[in-house]
Amino acid sequence: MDLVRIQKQDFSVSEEIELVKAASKSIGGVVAFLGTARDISKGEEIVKLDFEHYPGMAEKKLKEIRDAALKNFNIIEMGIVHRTGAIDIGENIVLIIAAAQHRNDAFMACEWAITELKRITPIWKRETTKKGDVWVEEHP
Amino acid sequence: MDLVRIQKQDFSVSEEIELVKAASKSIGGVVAFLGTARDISKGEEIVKLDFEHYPGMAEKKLKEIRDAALKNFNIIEMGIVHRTGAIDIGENIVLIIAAAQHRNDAFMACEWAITELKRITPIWKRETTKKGDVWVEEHP
Amino acid sequence: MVIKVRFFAMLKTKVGKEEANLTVPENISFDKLRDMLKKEFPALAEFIDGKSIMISVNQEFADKNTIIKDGDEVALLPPFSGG
Amino acid sequence: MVIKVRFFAMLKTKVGKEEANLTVPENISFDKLRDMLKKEFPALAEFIDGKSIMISVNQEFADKNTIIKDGDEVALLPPFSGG
Repeated sequence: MDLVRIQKQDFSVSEEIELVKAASKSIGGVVAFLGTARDISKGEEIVKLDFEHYPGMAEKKLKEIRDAALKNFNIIEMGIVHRTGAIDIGENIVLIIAAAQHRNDAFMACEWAITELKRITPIWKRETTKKGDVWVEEHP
Repeated sequence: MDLVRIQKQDFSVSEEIELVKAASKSIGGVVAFLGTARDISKGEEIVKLDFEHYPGMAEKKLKEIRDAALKNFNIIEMGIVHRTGAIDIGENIVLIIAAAQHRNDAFMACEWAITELKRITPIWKRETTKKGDVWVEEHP
Repeated sequence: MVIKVRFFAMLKTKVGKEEANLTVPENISFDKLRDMLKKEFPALAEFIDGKSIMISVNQEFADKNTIIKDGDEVALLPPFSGG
Repeated sequence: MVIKVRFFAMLKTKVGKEEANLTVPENISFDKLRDMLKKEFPALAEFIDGKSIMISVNQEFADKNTIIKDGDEVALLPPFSGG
């Protein structure tokens, strides 16, 4: 399984962590960020979410994020999985896992990577509320 | 299952996250720190680890950490699990999960909680190397 | 020369299609391409002018210095909201 | 009055036991208790003097102001290394 993926189906956080941990026995700290679909956005009740991505370019950007994280932070491995398509409230959206010898490096790399993902990855979220659909334009 | 526990057996990161996520549908960002047993410590090859805790006091301190995190950070829920007894290389040691509406709060609370855990929780690690056993005295 | 133009998310809705082929002059500059896109897809003119969208060429972010070649894939990317 | 003293990790190894009952005067101060512990468990004197260990009373961190009562559980805690 690829460490960096965009997929329709859900993922297992435990399995993704095992995939990342397989890189080295020197891993002592793993930090995972899991983004989930929450029921309220700017005071509006959300019914469901839909994600669209630019196939090819989105995957390429995620791979660039992993490469840059491995280069710029003292981490051993990183995995990134983002879902696309329809996502219900409470479901998983995105997972970023940073594994390092020491926890500080893992925290820094994970936090940087999710910020960078939101900045450069061509993925778009449509929120369905009781009033209708809207493509989300701002960064949260 | 209690959100804050010390136990001999391994835990599932996915199941622990589900336990924390059950608190609210408004959770949008979950940050998990997973500490694992690495094979090298200060240049020395580690064969295995053993953890001892002060039963009662250690659990009390972990609960205090969760209470303080819920009070001082803008998070919705926190879970803390620490293993005790013998732990092999690569295995899970500790898991801290912080769940919030927004990711920044979850990152801050999770990072604070693991630092605080190391500072105030009466848990001790014994490293077995090829040269013998040693109780670890310093904070990493 | 002919390039392919792709639309995503809200822009796809505005234009009413996912992609279009566009005939443009050889050696067209990036700025000229922006102007042509506004003329060809007037529904998007305000977004292109407002600079709220990014343009990619062959799946890389493009800017004034990007050279557009025959067969290139150009995409109009509204603000991202992944994660 | 009698208190229970518990030892953990490396201190348990040094003393060679997990716990001990210790008879101490009524109204003993925290500092006096430290002195008694050093006398009673000489193997631990250097750790208690070096301040590298913490002392808990009834599973709470204790200090100069802590009052020790009959039946209390005192524990000598070497530096923590959990996490």
